[in-house]
Amino acid sequence: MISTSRWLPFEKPLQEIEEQITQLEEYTATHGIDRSEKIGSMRKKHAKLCEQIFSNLSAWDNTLLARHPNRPYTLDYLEMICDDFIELHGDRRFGDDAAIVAGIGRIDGRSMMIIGHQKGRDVKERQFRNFGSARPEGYRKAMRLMELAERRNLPIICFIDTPAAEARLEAEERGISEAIAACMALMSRMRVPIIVTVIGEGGSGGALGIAVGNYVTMLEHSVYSVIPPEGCAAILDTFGRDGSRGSEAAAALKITAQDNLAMGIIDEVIPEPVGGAHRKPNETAVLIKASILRNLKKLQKMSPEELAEHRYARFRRIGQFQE
Amino acid sequence: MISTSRWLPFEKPLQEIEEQITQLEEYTATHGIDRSEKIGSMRKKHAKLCEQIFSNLSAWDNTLLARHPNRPYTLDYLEMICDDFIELHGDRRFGDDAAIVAGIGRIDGRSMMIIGHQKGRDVKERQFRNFGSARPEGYRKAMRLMELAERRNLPIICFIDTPAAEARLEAEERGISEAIAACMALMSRMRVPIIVTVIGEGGSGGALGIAVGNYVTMLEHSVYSVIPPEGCAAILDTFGRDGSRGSEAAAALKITAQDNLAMGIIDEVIPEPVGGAHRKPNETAVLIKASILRNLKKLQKMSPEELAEHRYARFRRIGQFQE
Amino acid sequence: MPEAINPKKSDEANARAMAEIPVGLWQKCPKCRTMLYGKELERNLRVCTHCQYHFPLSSAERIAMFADDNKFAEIDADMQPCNPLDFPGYSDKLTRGQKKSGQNEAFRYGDMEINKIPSVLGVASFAFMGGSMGSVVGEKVTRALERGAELKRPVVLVCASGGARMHEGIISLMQMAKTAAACEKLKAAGQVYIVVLTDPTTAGVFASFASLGDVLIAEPGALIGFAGPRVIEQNLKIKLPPGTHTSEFQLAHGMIDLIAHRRDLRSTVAQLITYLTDARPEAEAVGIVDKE
Amino acid sequence: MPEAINPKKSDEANARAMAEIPVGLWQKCPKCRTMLYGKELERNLRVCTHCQYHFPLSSAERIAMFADDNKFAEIDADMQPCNPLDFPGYSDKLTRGQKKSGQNEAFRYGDMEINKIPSVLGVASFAFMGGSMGSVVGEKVTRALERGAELKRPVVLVCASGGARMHEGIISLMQMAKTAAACEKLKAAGQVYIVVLTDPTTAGVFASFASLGDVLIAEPGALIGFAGPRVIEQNLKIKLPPGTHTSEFQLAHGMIDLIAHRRDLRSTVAQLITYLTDARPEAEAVGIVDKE
Ligand SMILES: [Zn+2]
Ligand SMILES: [Zn+2]
Repeated sequence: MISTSRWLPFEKPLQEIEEQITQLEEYTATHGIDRSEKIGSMRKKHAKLCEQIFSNLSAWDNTLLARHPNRPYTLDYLEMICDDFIELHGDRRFGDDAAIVAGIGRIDGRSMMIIGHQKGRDVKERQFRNFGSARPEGYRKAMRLMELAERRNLPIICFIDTPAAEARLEAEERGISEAIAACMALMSRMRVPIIVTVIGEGGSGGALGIAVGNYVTMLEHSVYSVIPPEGCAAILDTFGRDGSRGSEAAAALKITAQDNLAMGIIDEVIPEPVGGAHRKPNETAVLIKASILRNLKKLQKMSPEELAEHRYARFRRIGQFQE
Repeated sequence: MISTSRWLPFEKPLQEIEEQITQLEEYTATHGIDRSEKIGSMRKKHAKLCEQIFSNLSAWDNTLLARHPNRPYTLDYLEMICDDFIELHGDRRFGDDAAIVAGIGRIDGRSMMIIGHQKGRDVKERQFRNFGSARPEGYRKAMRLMELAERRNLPIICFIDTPAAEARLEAEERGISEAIAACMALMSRMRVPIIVTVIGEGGSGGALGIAVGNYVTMLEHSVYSVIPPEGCAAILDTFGRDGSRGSEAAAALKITAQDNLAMGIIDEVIPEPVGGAHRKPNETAVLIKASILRNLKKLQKMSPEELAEHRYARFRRIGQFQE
Repeated sequence: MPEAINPKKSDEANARAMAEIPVGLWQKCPKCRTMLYGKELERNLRVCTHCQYHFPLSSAERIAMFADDNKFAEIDADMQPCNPLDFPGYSDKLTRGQKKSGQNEAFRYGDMEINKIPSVLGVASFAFMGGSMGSVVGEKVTRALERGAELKRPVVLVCASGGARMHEGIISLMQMAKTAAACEKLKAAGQVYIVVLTDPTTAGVFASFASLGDVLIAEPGALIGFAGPRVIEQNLKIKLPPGTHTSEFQLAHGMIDLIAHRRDLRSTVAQLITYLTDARPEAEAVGIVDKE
Repeated sequence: MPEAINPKKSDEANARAMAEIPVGLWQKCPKCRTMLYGKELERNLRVCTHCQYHFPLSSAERIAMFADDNKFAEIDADMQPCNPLDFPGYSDKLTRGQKKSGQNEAFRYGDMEINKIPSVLGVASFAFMGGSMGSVVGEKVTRALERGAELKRPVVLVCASGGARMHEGIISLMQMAKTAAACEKLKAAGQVYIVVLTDPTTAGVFASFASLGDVLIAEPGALIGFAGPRVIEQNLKIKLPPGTHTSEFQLAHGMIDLIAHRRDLRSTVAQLITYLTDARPEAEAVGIVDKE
């Protein structure tokens, strides 16, 4: 039975049915009168409705899903995907950014350098993870470990899940712009396979900073955008400079996995179980792992030079104009 | 006429004669009686004495000379050696360390990457230059510009003049150890010529951090030591753990240019004008420039690979043990 | 200084070139509010004679500033933006931007000689939609950098931008990775890349190609940063100390190499390029390329 | 976790090896002052059972900790220090250090297998003149790293040192550059370099080869830093906050990768080496060397 503590607006109909089912079950239990037939039919109804709702989600619905507090985060997936994971810390310059986790993981008995944004579950961890907003140290830690990965010929696997890079003054003082730019530049010339998966929020430069891969994939309900829809709505006349019109901006910005696939920004959409990744984390992890291994297999046919050229060409192509 | 505001202990005899000469000159001026003959002979005497004193300086005397407040600093020499110098700033990570200056200089019509410690003259500048004690940012700025130099095939010229690297907590927090280590490691594999000149204090790791050259030279009265003599005296029983016995430690540590040459630590001693560099900065600068160009000529015969191998081998040799 | 370099000459060249651009008789300095006489302002390279505020320059003025004798062979001038997302209102914005700036887009690039050294010059126009980077800007910046790599020439990019152009959505974001990769290609070719940061350079542009120069030079008092201070104050409901996100702030924090007054800008760039190119027989470049 | 890795086994191996080393019946923990029974302390890998203070280990104990079945082929064991500066009192100090430690110098290195992977292991002995780096330590560290580069093997260096050995003056300082260069050589050969920082690792050692590992692992509560806190407080006449210059402090400031309790140290190093070596056909290493 699907269950989740927090309901999103578009899940309202599901919520009602689930509550009714619960009532019927309690009734059965307390009065000993069998309503299992009714329950069974309602379950079918629920499944059908769920199917319908999640196959017709708007860009905004997906934005909310991508930010769902129960959605699995990088470390949740590593737990399910990796045989083992040794987290490594520090940029050797200033600090260790908990908003980006990195280390050597074993997937399918093979070593990989794994790097991903990390959000927090409870209030305390959210603070500690800076809500998944990476600071310069995070990108510099990533760069240090990517260079180790290249030297040891380890594939680099990145998980993207951030609202945006940290923009506070401390981040500015330590060069958040330089850190993002340098990390993208480094990734562009890496001589090992790089596979990127957007698992939640693909938030502008903060996401792209560790997302320059040979293959970039997105989970079905994740989003990838140049700016948060609310932010876009708040500054454009088109949306009356009204931050509450984020849903319109979300549609206009074309931020869903399908949109990104259609525009050739990503190479693959990884389907999520009906109801979203947070309802069936394990199933989702299995699909992510399969996608990574499948794409890795393709990339392993390439030489180090070909890998770098392939990645460069992949991003070089992007852009629409008339000559 | 030699003149300097500050007198070192061993200069006492010179001071007396100079004062006498001044008196005689005033006497001549005021009473109109010609004492020029006497003055002339005293000048000869002065010159002779100066010759004697400065050809028999102790390690401690040289330490004091190397720290002499009037001794020319890196920027003073650049002023005299370079046709032009464009200082570049910043480590692109955290800050710009004024204790290490770096930039592109033109020497003899040729471009070079010049990097050196910088001390301050007056109280305010001393503070600003952190007394020549470099922080992590200084070494990281140096590394950034060395990599540019390598890409553009510019020789790297380093001037060493520091009591020691900064050890305060802020420096520790930002990895002063890593910065020094990484800079030495980088220099060891540079594919361009690197020429190092110790112009004043060669203070332990803070000095060596930018002193890994194909050729290392020292000004006649500069010093190069693993630890400040006073510090050594203060912690060793040999000197009664008495910091005031620095002169004995200085002798024991063999820190003079001649000592370092004898031990094969440096390749050349650049003579200073009688009385020390601070008495004739221009003459000293001419000699430094000549030395740099002479050594550069030798290195230019080598290929990039040979340059790296030559530098590696140079430091690889150093060490005495029995097998 | 080698005699080839002559800042005076360059400034005259600038002045000449700028004299050709008509301006109002009087202009008020937005910083110190002084009324400035147009011609005098031109003579002073559009820098306020009282408070040294650097007025924005047109791409033509920037080109005149750097290119020897204002000789500039523009490339891809006809490249036109489109509306890939069919984003509401974008097409009109583009038309207005083109009218306002007299350019097809917010960035121009081409070949020049500076101090007689063949180089690639790219200049942004803040006047065109805040110099924001969409497909055209990203493509042109990338081509400028790739041209430098192919022809083994230095590249000078003069930046002025509010960041990525959100009307092209994710496509504009991707221009950050595309241009950053091109910077790496130029480096791999052993070439020199000089960035000139002008008011303002922020967000997606500062966080990509504008931060990756071998030498970063800023005009005084320019707004430079990831998120502008106003954005931060609004989003975080905090008050920032004065002077953050400026050229001076970035210099103090080690992010840029120099601040150059507009009067010295050309000579500084010319010297850097001269000094960084003379030493190196281009045969060597190959060696470096293999190395990367 | 691949079955080859078995921390339990390794710990037994350690315990076995350590049991062979005779110690006093009772020892007092310098940190929490608890009296600890010798055998129990041994079984706990010489970690205080009350406050987790990590007692210093001998080089033999360190070797037993990392080398499979305590098999270690030491190299250059006979290398002897001399007194190049004829430094007063140094020769006697050396003799005493050799008596006290039963070793010729403060560093030992040789071949081992860890988790069946042929590797180079080097261990410092703080017992010998505070593990300070003179010619012999510098030479052995360099040879250990060069051996890894030549034979294409991972290198594990266990550090414990007060820094450069001032009795060898400038010669000891130069060992910093020599060892740092050797680290670069190992990297250029594409090999893995793991550093284990133990109490204390400071000054000239932390500022050279000890900071240049691909992975830096520290034992808990170790003193790690450039200048020790006492030195700073004396020289600058200031009071430092508690907890600076420790493993935990360095981790918080991004300078080290991990802190591993002694019980997990071997398995952590073994896993890292296994994971970092399996992926890579050594043919590839050549490719990387050319690249450097
Ligand atoms: Zn004004
Ligand atoms: Zn205890």
